[in-house]
Amino acid sequence: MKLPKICILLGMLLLLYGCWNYREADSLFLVTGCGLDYDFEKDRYRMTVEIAAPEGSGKNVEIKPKILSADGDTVFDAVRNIIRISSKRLYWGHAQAYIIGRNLAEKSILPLLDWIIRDAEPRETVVLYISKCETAEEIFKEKIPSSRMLAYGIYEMTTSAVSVPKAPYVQVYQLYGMLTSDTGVAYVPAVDITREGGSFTPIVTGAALLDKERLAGFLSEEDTRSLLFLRDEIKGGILPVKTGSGPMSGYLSLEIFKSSTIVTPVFQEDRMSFKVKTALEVAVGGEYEQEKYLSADQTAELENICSQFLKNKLEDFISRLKQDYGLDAVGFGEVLKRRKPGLWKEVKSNWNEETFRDIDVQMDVKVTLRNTGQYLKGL
Amino acid sequence: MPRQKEILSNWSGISLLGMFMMGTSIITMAGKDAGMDVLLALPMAAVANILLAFMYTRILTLYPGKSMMDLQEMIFGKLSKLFYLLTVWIALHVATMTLILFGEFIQVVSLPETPRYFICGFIAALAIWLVKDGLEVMGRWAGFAFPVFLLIITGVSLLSIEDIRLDTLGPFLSKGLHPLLTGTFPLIALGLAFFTEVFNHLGNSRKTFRVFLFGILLTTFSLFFVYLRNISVLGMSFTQSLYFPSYAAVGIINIGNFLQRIEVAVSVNFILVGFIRLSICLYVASKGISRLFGFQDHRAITAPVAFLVMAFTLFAFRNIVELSEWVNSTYPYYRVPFLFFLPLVTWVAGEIKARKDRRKATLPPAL
Amino acid sequence: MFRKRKRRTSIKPYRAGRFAGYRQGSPGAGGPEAGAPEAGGPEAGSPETGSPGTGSLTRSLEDNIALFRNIFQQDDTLTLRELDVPGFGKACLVMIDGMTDSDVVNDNIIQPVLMSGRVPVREPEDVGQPKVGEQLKAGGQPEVRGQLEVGGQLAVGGPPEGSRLPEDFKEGRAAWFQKCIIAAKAVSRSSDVSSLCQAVIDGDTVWLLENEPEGLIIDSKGWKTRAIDEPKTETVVMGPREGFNESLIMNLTLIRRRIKTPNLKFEFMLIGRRSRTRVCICYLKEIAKESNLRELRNRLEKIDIDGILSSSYLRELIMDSPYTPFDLTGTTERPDIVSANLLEGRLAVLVDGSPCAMMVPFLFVEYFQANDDYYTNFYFGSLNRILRILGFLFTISIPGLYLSLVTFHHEMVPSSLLMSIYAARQGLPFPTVIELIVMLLLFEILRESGTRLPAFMGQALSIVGALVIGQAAVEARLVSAPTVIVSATAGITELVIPRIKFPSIMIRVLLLLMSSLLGLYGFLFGLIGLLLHLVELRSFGVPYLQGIMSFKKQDLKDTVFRGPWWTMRTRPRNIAREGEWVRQQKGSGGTGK
Amino acid sequence: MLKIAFFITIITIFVFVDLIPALRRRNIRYAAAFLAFSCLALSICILTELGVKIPSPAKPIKTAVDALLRR
Repeated sequence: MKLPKICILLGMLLLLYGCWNYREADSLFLVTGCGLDYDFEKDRYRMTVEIAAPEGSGKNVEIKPKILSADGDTVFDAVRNIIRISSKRLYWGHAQAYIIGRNLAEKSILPLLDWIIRDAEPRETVVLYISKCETAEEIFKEKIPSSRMLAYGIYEMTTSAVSVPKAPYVQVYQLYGMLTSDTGVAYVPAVDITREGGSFTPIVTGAALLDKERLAGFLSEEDTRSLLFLRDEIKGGILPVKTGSGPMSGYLSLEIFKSSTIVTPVFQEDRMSFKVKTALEVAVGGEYEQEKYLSADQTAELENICSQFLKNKLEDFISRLKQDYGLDAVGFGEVLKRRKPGLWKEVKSNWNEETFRDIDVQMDVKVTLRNTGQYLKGL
Repeated sequence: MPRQKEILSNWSGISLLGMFMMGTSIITMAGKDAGMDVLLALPMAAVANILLAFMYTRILTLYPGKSMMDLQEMIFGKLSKLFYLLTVWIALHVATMTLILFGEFIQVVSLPETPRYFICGFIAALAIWLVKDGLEVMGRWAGFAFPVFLLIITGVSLLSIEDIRLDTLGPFLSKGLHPLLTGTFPLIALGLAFFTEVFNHLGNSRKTFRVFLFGILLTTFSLFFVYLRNISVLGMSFTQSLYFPSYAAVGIINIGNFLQRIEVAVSVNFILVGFIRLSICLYVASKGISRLFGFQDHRAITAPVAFLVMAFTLFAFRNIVELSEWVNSTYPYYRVPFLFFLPLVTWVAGEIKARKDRRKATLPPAL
Repeated sequence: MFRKRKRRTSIKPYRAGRFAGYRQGSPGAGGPEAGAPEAGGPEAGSPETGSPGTGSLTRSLEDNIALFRNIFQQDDTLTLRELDVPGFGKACLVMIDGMTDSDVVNDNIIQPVLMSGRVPVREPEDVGQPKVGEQLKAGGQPEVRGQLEVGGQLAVGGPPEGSRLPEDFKEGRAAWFQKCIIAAKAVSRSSDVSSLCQAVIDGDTVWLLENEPEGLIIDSKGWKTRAIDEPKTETVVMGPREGFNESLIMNLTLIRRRIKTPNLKFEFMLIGRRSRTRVCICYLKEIAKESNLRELRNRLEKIDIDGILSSSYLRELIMDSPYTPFDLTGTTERPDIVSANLLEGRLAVLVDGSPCAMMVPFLFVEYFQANDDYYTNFYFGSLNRILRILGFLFTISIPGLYLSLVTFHHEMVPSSLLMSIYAARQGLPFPTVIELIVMLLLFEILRESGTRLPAFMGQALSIVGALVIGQAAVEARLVSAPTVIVSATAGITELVIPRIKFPSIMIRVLLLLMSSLLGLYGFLFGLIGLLLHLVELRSFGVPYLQGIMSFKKQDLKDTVFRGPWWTMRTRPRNIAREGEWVRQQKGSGGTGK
Repeated sequence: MLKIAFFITIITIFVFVDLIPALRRRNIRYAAAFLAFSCLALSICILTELGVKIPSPAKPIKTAVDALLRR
């Protein structure tokens, strides 16, 4: 009875040899990133993709970035229309950066987000950016001197933000989670172009704040850092602290080793407030006015100054968040929802518009100095 | 060709049970409609499963070595054919669902152009081979595959520790008890009823309940960790909006830019457990059909039954939308008469018959 | 069959002549075991058994000689040595040149026979006991000769009168020669022509006497055999260097020398209608499972084939699942491996003329065990075993995995790697799957030609192989470099376990084809099928995969890991007899444990 | 078309594995059951390929369950 069993396998293989999804790597173009815009005049989406295109022949094949763009009625249509230009199918599994132009983002980011999540090829771990330029196309269309993939460069700038917390690292699945939460506030990294020495380089800077699906505004790098502090997303990096006033005086850089932020709702006499407790463990990475902080007492004093500085920053950020945007980007609403689901149900309908603007936030920042680097005594 | 009685070892039994129960939940996260409460629903369902296992154990041990169908034949005589028919119906139905899910999963996730029947054909052929080899081989196969399966689950879950954010959990029971109940019900493994045709082959019938218990606990633990991982990694809303949350959750793993893109591990797991689920259904269906026609051996009928299942996959559900709606809202209730009331009736009748038999045995004959 | 077994108990010394006896018992002299099933016993005298002669000897020597000449027509190796024995008349020795030991024939047969007429009369009480042999052994012939010379009394006119040797002549003159004259260690009488012929073919000398209807079969087997040296295919770093050769008896000695217990049993059988090959089942009586032994005997007895030239013939004839590419019997050329297997309760089958012993039952895990594991440090042994397992997994899976990753699941390959594969594949004429199949095929051709090639041509082969396939093909952009790397890796890892070569080639190709259909899913289906096949296999009733993935601590000691000897207290499960699982009593050995 | 070919192939393979041995052993009832089921499967396949909408039992069951539970 074994021979027939072998026949089963062989017969099926030989008689029905069809490989529907068999695709050689060289029959595809790898997409490394894309930009999506909306042409309001033509009423069509405009997709710009960066692909890895081979150049040269024989043994000396080099992979170089190439920019293609096409229009389409929907995002997917635009994606497919590119094939007409590229002549090969695009492969999205390795795309890392998806950029939405500001014009489109002010209307909605959903067309792109929906396609990323729904289609099997783009991964859930990619990063969606919002361009500070009018269109995303501009970012790609700038001349790039190197053979590096622009989109990968942008993506790496974001992932390295762990040590330079100036832009958030928000992957698409996290973005989806934020957008579908009850508050519906989300933030994604923002891209801009810097002009340095005549060449244009894209740079990831700050964050874009989203209200539901629409762009609400851009946060500066400093505000982004505050936001990340409040959301407990800081994993390292440098915190410059200004300890004095005047030019060149008293900037002190602290290297962050550990940071944790806990938000708890507090109820006092019918008034809801939030207590934000941030604990920081830092080391002095570099200082200018050395003599000042070397004894044990002085260390404590330094800790106080730093705590106060950070506290001011954060409070300032929250108040601006409340007044300028009226968007709960910090996630107080989520905390309330987990702690007091009953109360949340009552307030959630106009949380961002009213309640959030009203709440008090008590900041409690504690900076602990771990060491002062290799230096015992300054110059 | 009469073969000697096949004997399942305890571990084989546990593996078969565990893999059958994980079957589709591992990939579709049955009960995810309950929201956060699904994490509470899992232990509740486990309690219900253990209660069910009591009943099934009792059916199996009333007359050791007799399966439920044997028992039905003893009790109901000719009428038992009706019982077989119902069992065959539900077994075919579950097999069809499993097979479709296989095809849909592979198609949606990675091979969009490959026709579904082609994928299904391969799996069905393997399942025919396995079922024809008999229960003992099936058990040994599961005994080998189950540790691999558990290893993958553990490994992958350990890898995603970095992405787990426990503070996203909660609130629990925010919408009252109703979601909890609707989440629990699909998780109750009424499919355990199929094992009344399998566990009569256990080497030691006194350990039947222990096998049930261990299998259920192992499954509940594994599922709990998988659910916990999915929810805390993806967030509840994203989890609920996906057909295959586990696949997405594992796709997010990225350790040092090196260990990433390993979601295929989930596919491997799903195919291993789904394969056993399909084989068990096929086994029960072909056994029932061979009993309906009065055949000695189910092996000769296995292949055509599998063809039938393959044919059903062509029209039973148009697409995964229909399938997932059916699986989530209709199937948990639809299966109750087949998988709960049928064994219940058999059990009660069997209990009565066993009492009678025992009395007969103790009474002096012909007084 | 039973006759052999019965005979075994009565004959003590083992050497080439140990078999001389069993053939000459006339057919049907079964004795008490006559009712036992005898499947085509070779000496049944049927025409196919290969013994052309039938019937019995006549009293006329001329006729008998003519008979032999007739049977061995056109066979010029047949040697007839006619003698004139003083006092007895004419006699004739029939033998085959090259099969007999000339020393034995000259010194132990011809000389005593020629002298027999002159032997001084002995006391009757000396007669009837095989003193001659012993005497010869102890003192050697010169003593006899000396005695004769000194005595000088030549007993001419040999026809023995009844008064001289009364006891022996009652049984006939042949018996007298058998018992008193011939100085060979096994001598028997027969009048059956077919058995006499067979004896001649086996290398014995047949002694015919004028006016005597019985011939003597005198054990004089002797031929050149290969020396005992280390098997070429199974070398060992540390450990015994002896290997089997083509002589069955020699091989049995090698085993006997390692296991010195009377419980070590050797059962002989004759298989092959024409080749009439001796086959020996060895086992340890107290450990081996009786049911396995019965099954093995049964299966061997059922074999009906005209020739057995190697133990591999038997292996295919007795496999549980004849179509599987996997070995269901173990095979080795090393006596130490056979002994170790016997001590685990396995049975070994040795075949005359083949240096390969066959062992049953054979488990899958034994592919990964090597005798070196046991002779070296157990950490090292375990490491090597894991390497072998990895080698097997790599060799079956690498081409399939590579194919499915680069043609179906691009998302799983790291971006940078995909880019380089992408660059390497630009402008190549053939699809990856064809490239892989061709490259794997080329590797197998290189390997196969390397095995059969004389050593001095090997270099040319490797240079051509390495240059043409490795470099030129890539540079000419016929195949991509990654494909060459992948197929070479698969080929090299295949050689980690030479024995599992064929199954791994087959599985690899199947997995490759499956992968080209459905990508990783096809690959996985292939693996599921492979596991299914392995699970359904049994070797003598023992599940083939037993011992792998077991959770019992004791089972793991000698599977994936080679545990230290003091931990291996039990034999592998299901192989030895029930209740005979304990290898070491608790607490014995393992100082410090 | 490929679908039907695929079905026929698989069925043919098992004809060799199951049906012919059954016939050889004069197990007419096995053979009949085999043929009946295979033909049923094949005809379903052909019907769907021809575009005939075979009513799925899932739909009426779904409406029935919905009616029972969510009146």
